Amino acid sequence: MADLHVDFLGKRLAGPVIAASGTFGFGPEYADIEDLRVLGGISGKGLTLHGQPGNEGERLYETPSGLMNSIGLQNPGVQHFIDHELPAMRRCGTTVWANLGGHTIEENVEGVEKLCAAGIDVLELNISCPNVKQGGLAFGIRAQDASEVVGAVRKVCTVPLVVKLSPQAESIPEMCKAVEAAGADGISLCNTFQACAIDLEKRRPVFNNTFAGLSGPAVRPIALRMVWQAVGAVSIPVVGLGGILTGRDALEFIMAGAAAVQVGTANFLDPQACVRITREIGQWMDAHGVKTLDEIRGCARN
Amino acid sequence: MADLHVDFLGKRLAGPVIAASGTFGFGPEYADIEDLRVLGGISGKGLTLHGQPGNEGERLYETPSGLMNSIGLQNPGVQHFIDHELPAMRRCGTTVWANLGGHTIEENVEGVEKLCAAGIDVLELNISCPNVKQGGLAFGIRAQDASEVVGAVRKVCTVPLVVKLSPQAESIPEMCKAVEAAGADGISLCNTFQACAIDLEKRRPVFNNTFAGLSGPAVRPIALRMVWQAVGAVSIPVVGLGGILTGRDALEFIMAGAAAVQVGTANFLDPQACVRITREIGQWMDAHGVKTLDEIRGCARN
Amino acid sequence: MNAISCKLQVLAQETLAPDIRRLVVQWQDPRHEPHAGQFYMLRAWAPEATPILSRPISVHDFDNQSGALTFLYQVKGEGTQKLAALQPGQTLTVTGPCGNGFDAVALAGQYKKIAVVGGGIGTAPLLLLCKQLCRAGVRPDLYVGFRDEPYGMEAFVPWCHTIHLATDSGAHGHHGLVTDLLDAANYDVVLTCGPMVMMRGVAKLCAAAGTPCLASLEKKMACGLGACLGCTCHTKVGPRTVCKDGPVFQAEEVFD
Amino acid sequence: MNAISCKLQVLAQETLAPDIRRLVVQWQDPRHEPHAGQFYMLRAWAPEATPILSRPISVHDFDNQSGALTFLYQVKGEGTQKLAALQPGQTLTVTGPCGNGFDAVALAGQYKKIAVVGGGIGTAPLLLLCKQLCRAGVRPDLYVGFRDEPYGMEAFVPWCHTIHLATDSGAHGHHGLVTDLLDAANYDVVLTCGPMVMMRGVAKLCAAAGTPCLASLEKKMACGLGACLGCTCHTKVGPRTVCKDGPVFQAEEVFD
Ligand SMILES: Cc1cc2nc3c(=O)[nH]c(=O)nc-3n(C[C@H](O)[C@H](O)[C@H](O)COP(=O)(O)OP(=O)(O)OC[C@H]3O[C@@H](n4cnc5c(N)ncnc54)[C@H](O)[C@@H]3O)c2cc1C
Ligand SMILES: Cc1cc2nc3c(=O)[nH]c(=O)nc-3n(C[C@H](O)[C@H](O)[C@H](O)COP(=O)(O)OP(=O)(O)OC[C@H]3O[C@@H](n4cnc5c(N)ncnc54)[C@H](O)[C@@H]3O)c2cc1C
Ligand SMILES: Cc1cc2nc3c(=O)[nH]c(=O)nc-3n(C[C@H](O)[C@H](O)[C@H](O)COP(=O)(O)O)c2cc1C
Ligand SMILES: Cc1cc2nc3c(=O)[nH]c(=O)nc-3n(C[C@H](O)[C@H](O)[C@H](O)COP(=O)(O)O)c2cc1C
Ligand code: FES
Ligand code: FES
Repeated sequence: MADLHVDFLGKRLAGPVIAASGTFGFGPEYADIEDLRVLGGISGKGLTLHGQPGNEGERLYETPSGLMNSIGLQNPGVQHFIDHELPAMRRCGTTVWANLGGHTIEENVEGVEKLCAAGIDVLELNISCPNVKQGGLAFGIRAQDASEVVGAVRKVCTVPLVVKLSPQAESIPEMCKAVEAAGADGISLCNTFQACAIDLEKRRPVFNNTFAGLSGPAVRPIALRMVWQAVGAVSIPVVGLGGILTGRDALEFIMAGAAAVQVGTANFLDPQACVRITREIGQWMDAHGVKTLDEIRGCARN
Repeated sequence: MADLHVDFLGKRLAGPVIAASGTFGFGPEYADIEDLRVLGGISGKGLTLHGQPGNEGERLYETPSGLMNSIGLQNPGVQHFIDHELPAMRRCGTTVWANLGGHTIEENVEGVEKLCAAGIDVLELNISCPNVKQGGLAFGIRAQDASEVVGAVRKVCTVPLVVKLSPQAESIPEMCKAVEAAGADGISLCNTFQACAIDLEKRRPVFNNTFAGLSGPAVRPIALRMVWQAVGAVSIPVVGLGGILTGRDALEFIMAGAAAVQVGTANFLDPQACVRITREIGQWMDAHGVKTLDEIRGCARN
Repeated sequence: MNAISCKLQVLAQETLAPDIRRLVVQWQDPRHEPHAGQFYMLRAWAPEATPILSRPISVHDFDNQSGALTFLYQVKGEGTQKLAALQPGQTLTVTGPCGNGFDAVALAGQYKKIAVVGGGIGTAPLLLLCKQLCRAGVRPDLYVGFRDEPYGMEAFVPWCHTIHLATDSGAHGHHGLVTDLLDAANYDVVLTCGPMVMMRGVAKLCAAAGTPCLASLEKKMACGLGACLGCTCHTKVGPRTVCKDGPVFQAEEVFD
Repeated sequence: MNAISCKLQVLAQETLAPDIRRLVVQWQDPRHEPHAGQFYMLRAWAPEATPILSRPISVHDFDNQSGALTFLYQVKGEGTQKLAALQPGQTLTVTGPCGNGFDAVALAGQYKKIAVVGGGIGTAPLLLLCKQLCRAGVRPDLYVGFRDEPYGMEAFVPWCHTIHLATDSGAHGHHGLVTDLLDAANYDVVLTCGPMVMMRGVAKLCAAAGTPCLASLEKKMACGLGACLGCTCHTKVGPRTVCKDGPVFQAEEVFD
């Protein structure tokens, strides 16, 4: 049987599949559905320092092989998470990734301090959030803006710091280099793709914010391209995600050089997706005589 | 019956649906399949000044609701087009859009001069092509590069100049403003999305160039977002495309403000797609008491 | 009582009205049995097939002796069309039981006079509700509204004290709204499921009469597990997931 | 002779071997009749359904009296699986006839001794070819190779002068390659369709013998009309579309 573990920034992940933020609650929701101990980790719902109620109006919309969402970062806030959700998340038997996205640098710094003090395994900094001081332009668009927030967070982050990139970044390679230089320990990408849908009968956008985030199999080939670019741009580990639904999909990301993968929308299509994908990766490896993921990681680049 | 015509840069288009470049040959290929006179135009296969044989290796690959292609701009060259393909294209009974993509500014300028002299209705400048002088970075990534090529072409272009944007542009709004300022009469977007696929058995990218272009329904929500942004950024007409397969899809683009739409990949899924989509738009308009496209163009923005 | 995900076999599928189907499947996990007002995410198609999301459908009936689990649903779009194509012996994937549902034992313990008010396909979750209330000692009064032709009513007869019917067309029962028939002051509690306008009307009557009211809501759902926050309802006590905190809410918390 | 796009009705579907089907549909347009070596883009699913591309399948047989159009195909992946699910009376969308095909009349006029060489499912386009050659006055010699069990051979008997069979397993006919059987010097022209390795072998024999050879190629296709340039073959005389300039090429132009 193939050895599926991943050594990731000093942690030993049981497998290469991590549940993606915003699609898996904080973990316990899936506890009776699949064995969470085979996962590489769970990235919890994106937090903001003070919590927020999320968006009004439509939040979900189906597109060809894709899903649009406009949750608006509904979350209970960092302190509530620490007090109420984190303990149960810890009991899931896998690494705890806290996903944080603040609207100012200060909020991010304060959130990271609290989370690190509370005890998490990995801090995943979501820089797709609008930066209120930059007129709402997300931190993740321009390398300079990302650099600033990552640099500030780095100073206070005592656990591995993974920066989650937006596909709307002006240039993926430059963004990757900037966050590496600013002190990121790893990169995950990508977040959802900014997209639009219009309700013909209402003659208005489906979502109150006009745009919403697209995820799912539809975006996979673009996400894989960005992961390929990221791996080529930096020497820190890259966690790949975007539309992964099968073990074969995940293997494409790993062969492109991803250290591990995350699975988001697929959890809705199949609530056992994370465990199934892990199993399918193992089956492919067994069938091809591949003993460890290190044997094939990045092999498509040669 | 709804009036489907579109007044576009001084031309009267019979309908809002234009066949997209690279998916419709030069038109005659579809002449026995559907009545081309109901189309708004045909954008021919992308030309380069001297022609080129295109890429080796895989050229097509299916993805969830999408198609990847790596044709590599195979084309017979501007002069061959003028001598051999243009006459038949003119006989299709719709407007002739020559799609040109050169590898240097000089090539683009020379191509445009020849095409305008030969007699075309619209020049669609494809700036997704790699600019050899910029180390292969496409003209369509940075606003400054696009500005230069559009400015140079503008001086010699005697027909309406539509600039076709790449979704890889660093910023769609800035790119739109730059090409408008440089003299574009209109904008079309978007071209294919840079994407990647890996062949697990070969442990190599499917395409020789590693990346290829993704099109089809999968990208539609992202393309619609970009069209929405473009319409908001400029006052010249915007032609929307990306994944349109039905009349309803096309109407979303028109309600977002597109002057007209193009249909590409859908021609492969249904060779009568252009005419069917035109008909479906008309049926929707009739069912909703909409008499002209002007009544609904951009209505979702209010 | 958490949700699980598994494949189930179809026992039967029946057409009750042109667009109404009754689907019976074989539930297999006695440790996770559904109760009234809960629902399942149904998927009769592969993970990679369309539609991308599974479809939430309420438990219409459940026989904990045989494990027969019944859904009553309206064929609307692609998802329910694919459900309607299921034949006995075929399998589908389900996730559930989801949501809080109605606690029939507690309700029957606390309230003696119970009205159950349904509209159209919103009657689907009410059969098991009436059954469980009846078994817990309170035979409820049922008020139901349909557009034109009622369906599925025979099944309610043994479990209800009275059945009051209204139709928009006047084809059967009262010609008008089901809310015309309900005097909320006669009841200790009102339990309702149906179109939002109807439930809003019921809530208003209950508020005026000071009668507690529980309403079962619907929202688009992705996970059904409280994990995606796609189905949030902004209630007076804060944002709540319809799939996990609901679908049953105090009417006063969700209606003005 | 250009391609058209239309819906056709299925007349029959038959299983010849575990993974081999014969599908008969009703062609309706006498102004666009197919000839040997041409193919159609088949789609037994909606434009928005998967797989995204239609599937190219050669004309196996065509009866211009009745319009019965026959395909012989191997079930490989999702596309051909969906074709295999077609039942008589159902419809599918086709685009065609596509490609240059073989000009049987010209060939029979120019050459007196013709060998037709096929391998596996590559025999599909050869039936109509043999028929049309025979009707044009030359009864060809047929050379066919299969892995193990041949299929569809009865239909060739009336139209061929001799039939030479080889199988990889030796279960039938010559134990070995079909190219072992062919002496290209005996023929004025060789026409071939099958796996690339086989056709390359045939081309080599023909080149050595100085015998002209035409080969029918396969490439992934999107449009089938010469419009997308997805199926380009880089021949010695420049890039050519397999779907429109081909699928039949002079072997010397495409093989080294
Ligand atoms: C908790 C819950 C319980 C339900 N129980 C039943 C039931 O017992 N019987 C029944 O007939 N219907 C029930 N519904 C509604 C049912 O889920 C929808 O009719 C169904 O999802 C429609 O899917 P479709 O693909 O056929 O239609 P489409 O209209 O194509 O669906 C498009 C999208 O809208 C969503 N959607 C459409 N209608 C509704 C709706 N009313 N509520 C939530 N999402 C919707 C779909 O899930 C999908 O995401 C319930 C809904 C919820 C939330
Ligand atoms: C001109 C032409 C004529 C053909 N005639 C026949 C025929 O008469 N009978 C028959 O059984 N097969 C024929 N083929 C091959 C047939 O098109 C493929 O077997 C079929 O497309 C496989 O589709 P799938 O979805 O079942 O398999 P998949 O393997 O899932 O297909 C994946 C992709 O590869 C393409 N593909 C797979 N195999 C081939 C192939 N051999 N050639 C071209 N593209 C391929 C598919 O079209 C699709 O784009 C022909 C191919 C061409 C180009
Ligand atoms: C409903 C939903 C909610 C999401 N919420 C978050 C979030 O809070 N923080 C975050 O970093 N990403 C969030 N994402 C993005 C996913 O984590 C993931 O990056 C994206 O969906 C692409 O992966 P996928 O195609 O596998 O879903 C969310 C995605 C979805 C679909
Ligand atoms: C096979 C193929 C070839 C293409 N060739 C060109 C081209 O030569 N020039 C160009 O500007 N766009 C080209 N495109 C892009 C299309 O014109 C269109 O911008 C893109 O496919 C998105 O639209 P769609 O989703 O409707 O196909 C090509 C697309 C495909 C699929
Ligand atoms: S549907 Fe995901 S939280 Fe309710
Ligand atoms: S398949 Fe499009 S040119 Fe051949």
